[in-house]
Amino acid sequence: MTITAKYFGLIADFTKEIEEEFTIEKSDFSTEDLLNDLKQKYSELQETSFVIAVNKNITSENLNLKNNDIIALLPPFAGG
Amino acid sequence: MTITAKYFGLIADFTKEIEEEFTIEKSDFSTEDLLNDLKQKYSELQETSFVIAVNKNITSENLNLKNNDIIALLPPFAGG
Amino acid sequence: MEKKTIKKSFTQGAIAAEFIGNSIAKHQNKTSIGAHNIFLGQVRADEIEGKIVSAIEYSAYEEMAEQSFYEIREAAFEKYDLTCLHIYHSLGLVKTGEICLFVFVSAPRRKVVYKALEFLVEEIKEKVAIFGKEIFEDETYTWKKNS
Amino acid sequence: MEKKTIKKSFTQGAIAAEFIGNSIAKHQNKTSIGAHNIFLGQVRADEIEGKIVSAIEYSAYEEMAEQSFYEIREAAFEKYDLTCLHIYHSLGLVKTGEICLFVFVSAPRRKVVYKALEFLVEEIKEKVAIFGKEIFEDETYTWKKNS
Repeated sequence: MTITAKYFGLIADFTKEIEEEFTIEKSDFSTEDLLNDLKQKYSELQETSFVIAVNKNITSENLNLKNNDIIALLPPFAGG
Repeated sequence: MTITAKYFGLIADFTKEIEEEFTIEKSDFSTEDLLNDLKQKYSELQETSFVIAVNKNITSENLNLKNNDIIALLPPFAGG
Repeated sequence: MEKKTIKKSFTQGAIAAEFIGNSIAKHQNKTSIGAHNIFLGQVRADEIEGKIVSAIEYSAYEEMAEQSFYEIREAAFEKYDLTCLHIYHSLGLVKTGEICLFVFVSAPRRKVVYKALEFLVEEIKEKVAIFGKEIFEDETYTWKKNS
Repeated sequence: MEKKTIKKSFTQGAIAAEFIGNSIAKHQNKTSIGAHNIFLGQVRADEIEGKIVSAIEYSAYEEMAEQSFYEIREAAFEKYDLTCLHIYHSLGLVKTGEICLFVFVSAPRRKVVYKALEFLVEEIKEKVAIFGKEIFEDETYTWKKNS
């Protein structure tokens, strides 16, 4: 399956990308698996506070990902 | 002594004046005395809800009046 | 020597939307402000016993009312950490849809502006000697009471 | 057939005082409205570790944020008896003293507008995926966090 990770604010500063597509060989792959891979790739993520949104819904659960899912990494909000 | 009564809103409607000067012969004359006289003169006052201000301060006490005091009869406020 | 003058709150007729826009613009050089809160009172076309209000004619015990505005303003500065505040109230005729009250508070941080604005508006409604004649389309009228 | 479109809240750059004045003017034909309450967020020239903020550059997860604005707006209509409400938030660069957030609620009676406005502003601060880069005079920056 193919999934997209989106990066915002402070996080996009160190990923140097605002979006990345990943092709996953396994059929069983969760948000936690993705975050573990990303923390390997971007060590700064380990000291960054953020929440994740799967297909625009914020979630704190460990969800199984499907083909075409969009996972956003969102640092603290600062509207207003 | 001379005192001034001021009328506003609904009350000025039936006093037909916005201000009246009264010369009081007695030296001992209170807000309650004034209101009794005014209720005689303007019977509509008996069924009207209002507060009074003596020299721009709202009071619910029976105050002795002095020369040049200004007593305002104020119907319910409707600002805003 | 400067003499402290009491800022006037009454203004003749309706308060124009453009005046409000200009007041906001004037605050843009105060860069310690983080939050503004504005209350506007607008004259409603209420139906009262089958007749529609077309305007309110405001009158006041002006000298006393300006004193009350002053005291309310001072009390608000005492209670809340505000950068500035402004109060404008109409006298004379204000048609339905037009604005008769404009209260404007500004502060470094937002939490305080909500409370300060509500305090000011409620105090004005309760304590300022203003009277309103609700004028109907047929030119009859009734005296407004605040609820 | 009309398609229901989600009203957009984001606007490019600062929100002009004149735009706010015009929004107020547009409500003057709605004669059932008795009270408006407006919140404005203004960019502060904060000092952070000895450096002065000169602007905030806003970015957002736009598709998600517009959906959040929509949900917050619907929740406010559900909770409070409002005639209308409007939310505008800046994207891109907003200099100190300029306005980045404009929330506008209107209702027949005043009691409800205070609560509705505070609800909206607090929800926006907490739930909308907006990010702010505080840019200093020397062009370095830090990421803003809401408190």
